[in-house]
Amino acid sequence: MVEPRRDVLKLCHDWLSVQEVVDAVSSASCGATSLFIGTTREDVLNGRKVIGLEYEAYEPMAQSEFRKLCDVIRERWPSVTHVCVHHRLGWVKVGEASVVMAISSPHRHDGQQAMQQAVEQLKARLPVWKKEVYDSQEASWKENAECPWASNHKQ
Amino acid sequence: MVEPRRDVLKLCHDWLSVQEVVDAVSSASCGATSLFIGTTREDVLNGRKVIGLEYEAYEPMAQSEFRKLCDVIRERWPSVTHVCVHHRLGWVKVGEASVVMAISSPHRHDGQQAMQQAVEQLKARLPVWKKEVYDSQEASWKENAECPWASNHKQ
Amino acid sequence: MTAQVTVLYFAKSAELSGLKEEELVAVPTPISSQDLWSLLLQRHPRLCVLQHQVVLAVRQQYVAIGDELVALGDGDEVAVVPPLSGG
Amino acid sequence: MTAQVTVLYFAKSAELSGLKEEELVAVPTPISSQDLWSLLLQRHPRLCVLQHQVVLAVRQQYVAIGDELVALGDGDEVAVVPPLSGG
Repeated sequence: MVEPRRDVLKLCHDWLSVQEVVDAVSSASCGATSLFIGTTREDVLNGRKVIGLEYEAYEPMAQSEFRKLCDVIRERWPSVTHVCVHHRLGWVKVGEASVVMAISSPHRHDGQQAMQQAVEQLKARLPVWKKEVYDSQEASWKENAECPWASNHKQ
Repeated sequence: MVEPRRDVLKLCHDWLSVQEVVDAVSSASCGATSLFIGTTREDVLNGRKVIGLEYEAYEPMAQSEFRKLCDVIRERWPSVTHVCVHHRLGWVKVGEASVVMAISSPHRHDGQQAMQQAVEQLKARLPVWKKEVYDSQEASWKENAECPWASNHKQ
Repeated sequence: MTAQVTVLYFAKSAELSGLKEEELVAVPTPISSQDLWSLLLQRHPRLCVLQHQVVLAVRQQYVAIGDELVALGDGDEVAVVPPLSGG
Repeated sequence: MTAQVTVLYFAKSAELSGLKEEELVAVPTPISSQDLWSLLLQRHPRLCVLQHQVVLAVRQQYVAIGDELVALGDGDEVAVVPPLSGG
């Protein structure tokens, strides 16, 4: 009997619980859970200190792009069991997690490889944007190098 | 200023807290945290159901092998910031995590690659053993394919 | 043929246009994505700073700006999509 | 020369020997790891099921069973290390 697969993207304004994301992918048939947590680093740019990030998303399209992303991942790693991403929206203070992703799989190699690809694809395709906000009140929109139409795009 | 590196191995008899392991590697300079959670799967072997695992360790040597492992990881991925592993000892029920590992790094690629290598090395070198216990009261010692002197060793 | 569509502006494009969303009542269809982008540029000239670093999404599907023809229907959603920065 | 060492048995080797730990009072030194293993096999013949799937640890360093000479000192710890299964 094949367990039904769960693909969950939650866009939320609150603090992210790692345990909640882990629980969302747990499965009796899975020996391995791979996780990735992305956090805003403390950073100083031209003498301005980053104090936080302001996120926004095209929410319904984020959901449909996430489903496509999961389809691509499962095609390449069919053993991937569940995928869960919790992504912050709105204001995120420096030091807080912006994204927590988890993938469960019966064995670890598939899950770990799938995770690397999933993070890559999420940054390349999910319609989500962040603005870095500085202590000088200034702000600037960031661009993921993974996004094909970003000026700093790396192949 | 380079932040002092933390390498922590905790061998413990209690339920593992993922959040605790995440907190142990958190760093203001790290944008990425990679995690791996290993869990006993539900499994049936020759009609016997696995109900749990019994772990033991050569504790002081596990600590010294862990330090060597971290040295090897840091040599290859110098940007790895903190490494933390919590590993269960004693009785672990099916479905509970046996090991939680986290690695923080400024950028995700180094951390993800280092994590794959760290799990591999941990299974190959850490003097820890588990016995699978079945509902028939029987038990059998497991062997990691990563361990060079295991009968099922894979290069 | 023309269509009435909703245009959504995100991130920097919302700042540049000063809008999150607007209705366009008579957009020609079919239309190349390049012409659709030019039409938005005419309305909001400041969007030109995004030139070459932007794509559109039509009915929630990415469309690169170029010769590709897009068929629009009444009520369709068109989004201006600056470089992504999720994660 | 001889040395008094503590031998630790783990996992399957502890079940086979029936011991977690024992003191050996007069182990010749230097000694090859093969001869050290043979000496343990003489004391606990059931350990032979581990043959070719075991290593030793001397002062917490892995030593493959073979011709390598090991120098032992009084109080040294020698461990019998069946295939690992941590994680």
